[in-house]
Amino acid sequence: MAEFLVGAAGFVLAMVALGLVRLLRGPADADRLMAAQLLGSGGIATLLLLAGGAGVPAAVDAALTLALLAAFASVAFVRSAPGADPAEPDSTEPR
Amino acid sequence: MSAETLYGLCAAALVGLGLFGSIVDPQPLRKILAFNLLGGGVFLLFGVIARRGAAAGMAADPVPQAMVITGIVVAFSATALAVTLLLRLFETTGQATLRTGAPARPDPDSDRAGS
Amino acid sequence: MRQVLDIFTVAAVSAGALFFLVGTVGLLRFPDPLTRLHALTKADNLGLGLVVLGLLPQAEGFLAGVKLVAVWLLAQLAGATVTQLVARAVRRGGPPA
Amino acid sequence: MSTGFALDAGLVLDAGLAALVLAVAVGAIVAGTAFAAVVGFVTYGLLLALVWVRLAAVDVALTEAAIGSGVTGAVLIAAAARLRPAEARSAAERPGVPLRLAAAVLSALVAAGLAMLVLLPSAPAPSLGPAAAVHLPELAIGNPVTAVLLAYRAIDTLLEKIVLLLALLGVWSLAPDRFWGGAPGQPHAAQQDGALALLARLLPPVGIVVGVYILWVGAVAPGGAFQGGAILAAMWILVMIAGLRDAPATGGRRVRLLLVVGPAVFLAVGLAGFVVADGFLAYPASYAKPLIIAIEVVLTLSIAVILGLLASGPPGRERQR
Repeated sequence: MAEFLVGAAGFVLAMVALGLVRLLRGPADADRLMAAQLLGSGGIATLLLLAGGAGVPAAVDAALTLALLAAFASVAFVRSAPGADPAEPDSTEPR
Repeated sequence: MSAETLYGLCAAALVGLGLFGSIVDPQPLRKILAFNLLGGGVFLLFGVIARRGAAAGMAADPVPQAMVITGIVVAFSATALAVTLLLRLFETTGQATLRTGAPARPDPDSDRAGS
Repeated sequence: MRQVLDIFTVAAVSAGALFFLVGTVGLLRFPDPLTRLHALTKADNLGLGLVVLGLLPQAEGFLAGVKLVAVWLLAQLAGATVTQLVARAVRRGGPPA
Repeated sequence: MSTGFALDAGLVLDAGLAALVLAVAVGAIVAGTAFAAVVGFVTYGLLLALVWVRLAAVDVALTEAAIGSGVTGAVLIAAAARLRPAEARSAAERPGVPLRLAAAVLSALVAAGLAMLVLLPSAPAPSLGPAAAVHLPELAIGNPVTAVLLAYRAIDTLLEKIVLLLALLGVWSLAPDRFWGGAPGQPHAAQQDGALALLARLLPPVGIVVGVYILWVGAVAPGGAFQGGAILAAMWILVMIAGLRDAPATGGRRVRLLLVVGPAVFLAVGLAGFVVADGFLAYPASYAKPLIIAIEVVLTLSIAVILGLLASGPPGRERQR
């Protein structure tokens, strides 16, 4: 079982690594963020598989931390993009 | 080749890359970023040394690991300070350049542009 | 029993890995940002979800299993939020190219 | 089931991961825009966290995931977005070919020298592991990294906290005089509904539990004050970015107290070591573990507040009195 899990971890990592082509090519910033997001999910999956396969149970805690912070980059992006109205367009809140 | 050697070579290349980027790239933000890349490489070298020093039932020597943890925290505080300096430079001059003699706006303190 | 659980693990993890493949292909091949976002969510939700499902029988004890599910739920929450935020940013930036 | 295949699968994974880290690093250096470079750097941090797990350094992986990738990434992304108007102009100041060539040669030499060190290791490999293991039972701390950070090399950790405080003072001192003591930046527009507000309401309670768990488990397994504090800081930053709570005035008494309580308690325990134990930062044998835990708890609080304020930037408003 262990070798299967390590192999699966390598496969998932290779898959999401291919997605990084979007990081270089773009074209939009949103596409780059998507590639980073995909790598984030893939990285979490890889850590979980390694925790089981390579016998490092604490790797689950690292995955937990990554999952907590998975949205961080995108949140920083949408809240600091210049010219972007900070309020969401369909927000009903009076300003 | 063992995994430690692989990561060690990777770390050496990262240090070279980061050094190159921090010298050559004209944008200060990207210099900061390249310097962090370099730092990552140095930390990784420590990790390889720690892994090779596995002893006494530990999977890796704890002392280099502790130094890396301290290093990551200090690198973050230095990065935050550098980024703040850069943003302040941009606010006062309207530019983000390290070129000497770049024209500055008059009376920067009374203006809050860029916020 | 052990063997049945192992087969279950192999099947679910393989299916999850397949969804990561699908998500990557979609991210690379789909023509505009919103459809690419759609592909991304498949890897986020189903890929990671199936991997976690597959790992559950291998978990040592109840609490380890709870932690695995918590990782998945957190990633779900982050994925859903990011998808919303990025989609809005794309829409603000005009019609997708 | 052969174990040979398991080793091979692991080695293939390691080779792929190392290549991937290098590829992302090259991408971050050559990327066309600063934003692409920063997103590349965020993924670099994430991949490094995986590498740390492969190097059996999960404590470092946790730190890298929380600080290296998470909080640093947020700071750099925000900066890249703010600096975009100045980007084209400053990117045009690319140095000439001779300088670039010289830099390339220098970097290649440094990398080659380090690679030599990696390929020609000293045998036996130097290790302080046995020395660290000797006193672990006395300390009753199961995680050797925590023992190094808070007992053997506690002075490093104490000084590192001082560095964090100095960096924060440096950031604050960049504000115009009239803003001293005010709240950082401009408040983010509040959002009562929408995806971001939902995330900022749902995630922090979970994040606080996880942060405390990581702190607590640090005594026996990977984790500790840095990692827990960074997670708490990230949750606080999220709430501020979403506009649910404004950043506090940097001159407020509560904020200042939280900033110094960790280093102060650490220093007080260290000084008490002169009286009740063998010297500075020595712990009386039977109280080592409770003392270390107490120091870690207050340190976590201070680290969280310092990191959160570092990420918020210098004061940008006059202080409300």
